[in-house]
Amino acid sequence: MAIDSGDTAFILICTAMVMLMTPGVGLFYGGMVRRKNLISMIALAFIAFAVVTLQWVVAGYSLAFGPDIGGFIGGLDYIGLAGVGMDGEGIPDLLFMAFQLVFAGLTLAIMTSGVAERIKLSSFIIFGILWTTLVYDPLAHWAWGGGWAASLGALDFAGGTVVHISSGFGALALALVIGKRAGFGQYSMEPHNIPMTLLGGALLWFGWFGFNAGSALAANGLAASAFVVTNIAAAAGAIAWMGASWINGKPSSLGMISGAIAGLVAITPAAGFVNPLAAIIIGLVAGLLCYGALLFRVRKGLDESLDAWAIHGMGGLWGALATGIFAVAAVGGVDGLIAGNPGQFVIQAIDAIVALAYAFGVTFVLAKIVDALFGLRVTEEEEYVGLDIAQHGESLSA
Amino acid sequence: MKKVEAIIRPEKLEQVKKALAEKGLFAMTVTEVRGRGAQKGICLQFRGKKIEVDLIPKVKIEMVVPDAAVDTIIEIVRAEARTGKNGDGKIFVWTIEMVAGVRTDEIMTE
Amino acid sequence: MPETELKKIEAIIRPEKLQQVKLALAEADLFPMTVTEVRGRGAQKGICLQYRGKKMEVDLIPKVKIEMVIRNDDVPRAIGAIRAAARTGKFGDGRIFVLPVEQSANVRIADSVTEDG
Amino acid sequence: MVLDSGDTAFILICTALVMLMTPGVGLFYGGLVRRKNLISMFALSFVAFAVVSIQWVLFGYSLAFGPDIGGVIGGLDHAMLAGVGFDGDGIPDLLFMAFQMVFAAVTLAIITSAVAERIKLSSFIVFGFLWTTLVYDPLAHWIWGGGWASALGILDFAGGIVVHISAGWGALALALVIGKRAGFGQYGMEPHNIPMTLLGGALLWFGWFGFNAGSALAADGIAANALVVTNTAAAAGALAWMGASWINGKPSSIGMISGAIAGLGAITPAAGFVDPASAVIIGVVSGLICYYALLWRLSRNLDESLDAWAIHGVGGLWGTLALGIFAVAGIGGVAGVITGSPAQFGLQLIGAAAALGYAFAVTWICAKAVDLTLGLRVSEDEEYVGLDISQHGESINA
Repeated sequence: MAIDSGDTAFILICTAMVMLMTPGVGLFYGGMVRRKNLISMIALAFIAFAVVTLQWVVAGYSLAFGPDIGGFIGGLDYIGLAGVGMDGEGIPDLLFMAFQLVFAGLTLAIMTSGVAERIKLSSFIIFGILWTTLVYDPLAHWAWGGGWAASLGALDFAGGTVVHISSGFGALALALVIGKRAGFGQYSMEPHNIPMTLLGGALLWFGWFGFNAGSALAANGLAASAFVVTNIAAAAGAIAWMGASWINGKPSSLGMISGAIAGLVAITPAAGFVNPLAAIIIGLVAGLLCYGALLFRVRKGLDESLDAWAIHGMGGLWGALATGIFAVAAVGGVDGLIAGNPGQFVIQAIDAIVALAYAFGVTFVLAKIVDALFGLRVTEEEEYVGLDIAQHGESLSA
Repeated sequence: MKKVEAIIRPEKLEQVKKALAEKGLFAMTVTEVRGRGAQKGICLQFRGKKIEVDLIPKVKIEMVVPDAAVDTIIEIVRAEARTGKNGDGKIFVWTIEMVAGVRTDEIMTE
Repeated sequence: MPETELKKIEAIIRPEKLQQVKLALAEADLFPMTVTEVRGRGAQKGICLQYRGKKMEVDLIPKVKIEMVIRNDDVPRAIGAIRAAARTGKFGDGRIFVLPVEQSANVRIADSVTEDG
Repeated sequence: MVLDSGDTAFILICTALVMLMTPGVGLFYGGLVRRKNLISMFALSFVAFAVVSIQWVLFGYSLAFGPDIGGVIGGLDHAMLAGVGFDGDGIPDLLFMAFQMVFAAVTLAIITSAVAERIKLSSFIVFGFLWTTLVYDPLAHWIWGGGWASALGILDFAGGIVVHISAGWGALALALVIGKRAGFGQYGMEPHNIPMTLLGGALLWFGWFGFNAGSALAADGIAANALVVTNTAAAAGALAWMGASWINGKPSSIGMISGAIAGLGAITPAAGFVDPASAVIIGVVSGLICYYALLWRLSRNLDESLDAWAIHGVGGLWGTLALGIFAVAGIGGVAGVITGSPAQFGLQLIGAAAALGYAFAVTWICAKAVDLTLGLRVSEDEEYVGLDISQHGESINA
């Protein structure tokens, strides 16, 4: 169980890169809201990261990665990081813990899409602690901590189920509970700073290499393969969404970067199991599917405001299934549907559907509870003047 | 000629523009401004402390039109931009003595 | 009309012409001004782009508004300078409005109210 | 032929760093154009990255690094990444492929300088695909893929010829074909967002460590030397350009960051062959000649709008020659003029001249071909309202 300096160097940097994704989400979302809520949107990402950091070292890591209890949750053996030390298998246990921490932090940041421009900050902090404890930690345990999904053989390389299905469908439930923004559907709420969204997208694309390649937990051929398919799926998703939006009008840059994120999401569970050509297909389908999901959401008048559901939820769902379709044993040791193993596809479908239902259901209940006790939403007047002033007492160039 | 200056809620701009265009009132200049009205901004309660938010983002529409069109503009802006709450805005009317084109040498005076 | 009567000039021009207009006005000894970035559309209804058979109208095109308060007898000079510097001959060159000013007070200097009767 | 986890870790991260340079170019250029074209400028970099990502895995990598055909181009043996696997010499072959891919992508992004504020997006995609195939891939093959230039002994550590001469002189040819921006020379087109350009410059400087040090393809002493000379040349270039612009007026921050990029461009080919003292000279000279190249361009009324030619083209040319002057055998195994080996200088001159001529001519032909068939340029009205609205249907603060 020696520490490998190369692997350790790699995962240390990957952890930092994934950390950068959280402010990346803040910038990505911040550019898409109205000017009066920009600071709030970026701040929410930081707050999510800070809250989860503490939750994770106190109890979260143990719930997710502690000794298995009934396939559902981890025990409290590692509470307060007890027994998580400088030794480990290839990389220090502490580093593994930190690498998992930045995933959990990012996941909560993605959820802020569902409550953009109307969440009460204090309620968000409470909701965030509850959500990470009762939704993220169990899901991480199922897939990666030795829970039932892992025993079943469900594959999730870097978090298609744990991160993206959970945050995407969670955001949908949250949006249903908190309700639409005032004026939604009556007048347009145009993104006010697209370059900022593009910058956030750049940081996400960059950090995603740490997210997916780092999930190999070693600097080896598998990491290189994950890196390559990640980039390919992002590029394919960007081109697909841009092309689809081109047919309906202009090839928007927002569509292009959204497509890249959709491709990145979809390749996440599959990154350690598929080859580059499958990544092109996964990315193209993700770009088109998520674009369709977004149009569906808008048509239904659902105010899941910044499309975590359409992009992360649906992209993650597609990626989980695609892993079952395109996996080849030569890459990750498991064959999928095309390579003659339809059983894997069925396992992926079961895992994805259970995770989806659990995330949606529990998020809905948690949001209802917080809403009943504290109120999730700011007052009408606070919403009108914007959360920057109402929640933070700050504003841009005031 | 008169200049009509309307300060309205930013989110009402598209509606107002559209309604004005339907009456053939097309030419306008739009500026993003911040302002406060007689009701002294919006007062938020924040843990017992009061925060007063004045200088709220607004949009200013300026249109120079023949005197006869002023009433129509006021009517349309009121119909489209009104929510009934404080902060719907104000409309001012100015006298314009002369209009000069830049592209052409046209000059219009009273 | 007294020669000292004050007028406000409001000129809406193309943003890229601002530099030249500023220079031309300075050469005409008309220096003080306030400049605002605005968006506007004129009577010719914006610019219509053809896009794959679909039409897309771009109205509210970025413009610059120059405001200056000057003496009545300077008005023709100001209009002349702005026109000479800002004209391209194409739609969208802008417009100049002249408004009466009832009173003008210097913020720095007390008792400097100019009022005309 | 075993993998080294330290080397693999290092190159994985370097690949991600170089990826970040592409949006870095987008920010750098985006701040230099007028407000109405900012989104377009930023989006073009992403589009370049996505297009090249797909081109590279389909056949670009094979054209550049496949088995040599007549010293000119690689064969199609590695098309669709056939035979590019988890194994490799020190690092996985897949990783080497990915590292080369991000170089190809940033090169196309640099070229967008020439067509800023007037390119038709669809034509740029077609042009980019052609250019990478017909200009970048052959040049990469000549120098790095076992082509005639490497057989002669022409050296290019990290892409002074392949990336910077090709992008810079290609941009000049492209600018001549597409023509000036409407109003160029008649009124000022001031950069509208200098902090954005500085942020882009920061990402470039940061990413360049991956670019140059990573080109050692191992985490070793050469990588450390490359990192040190890279930083030294950037600093020297920044100070030199700033000083030169100080003499003519104010020391502009754009001049400072442009000088840094000029120094970085010039040290790129030489980073594995020269010592830090030479890097100071290379950087200072680069800052000065690129500055004067820019002034010359303006005096000739050439609208190579954002100075890829002056900075990358001229800086890369100087760096390629400087390698022949300052190379020290103790570092990269090759001596230059100063250490008594003038022959290397002659070789560098041949390499630079051939690449320059090829890149300029073939770019010109590609551009003409696209212009005659599809039209490179947007209509006059589209240019006037700006590419953000006319090409993407988006605008800032709408």
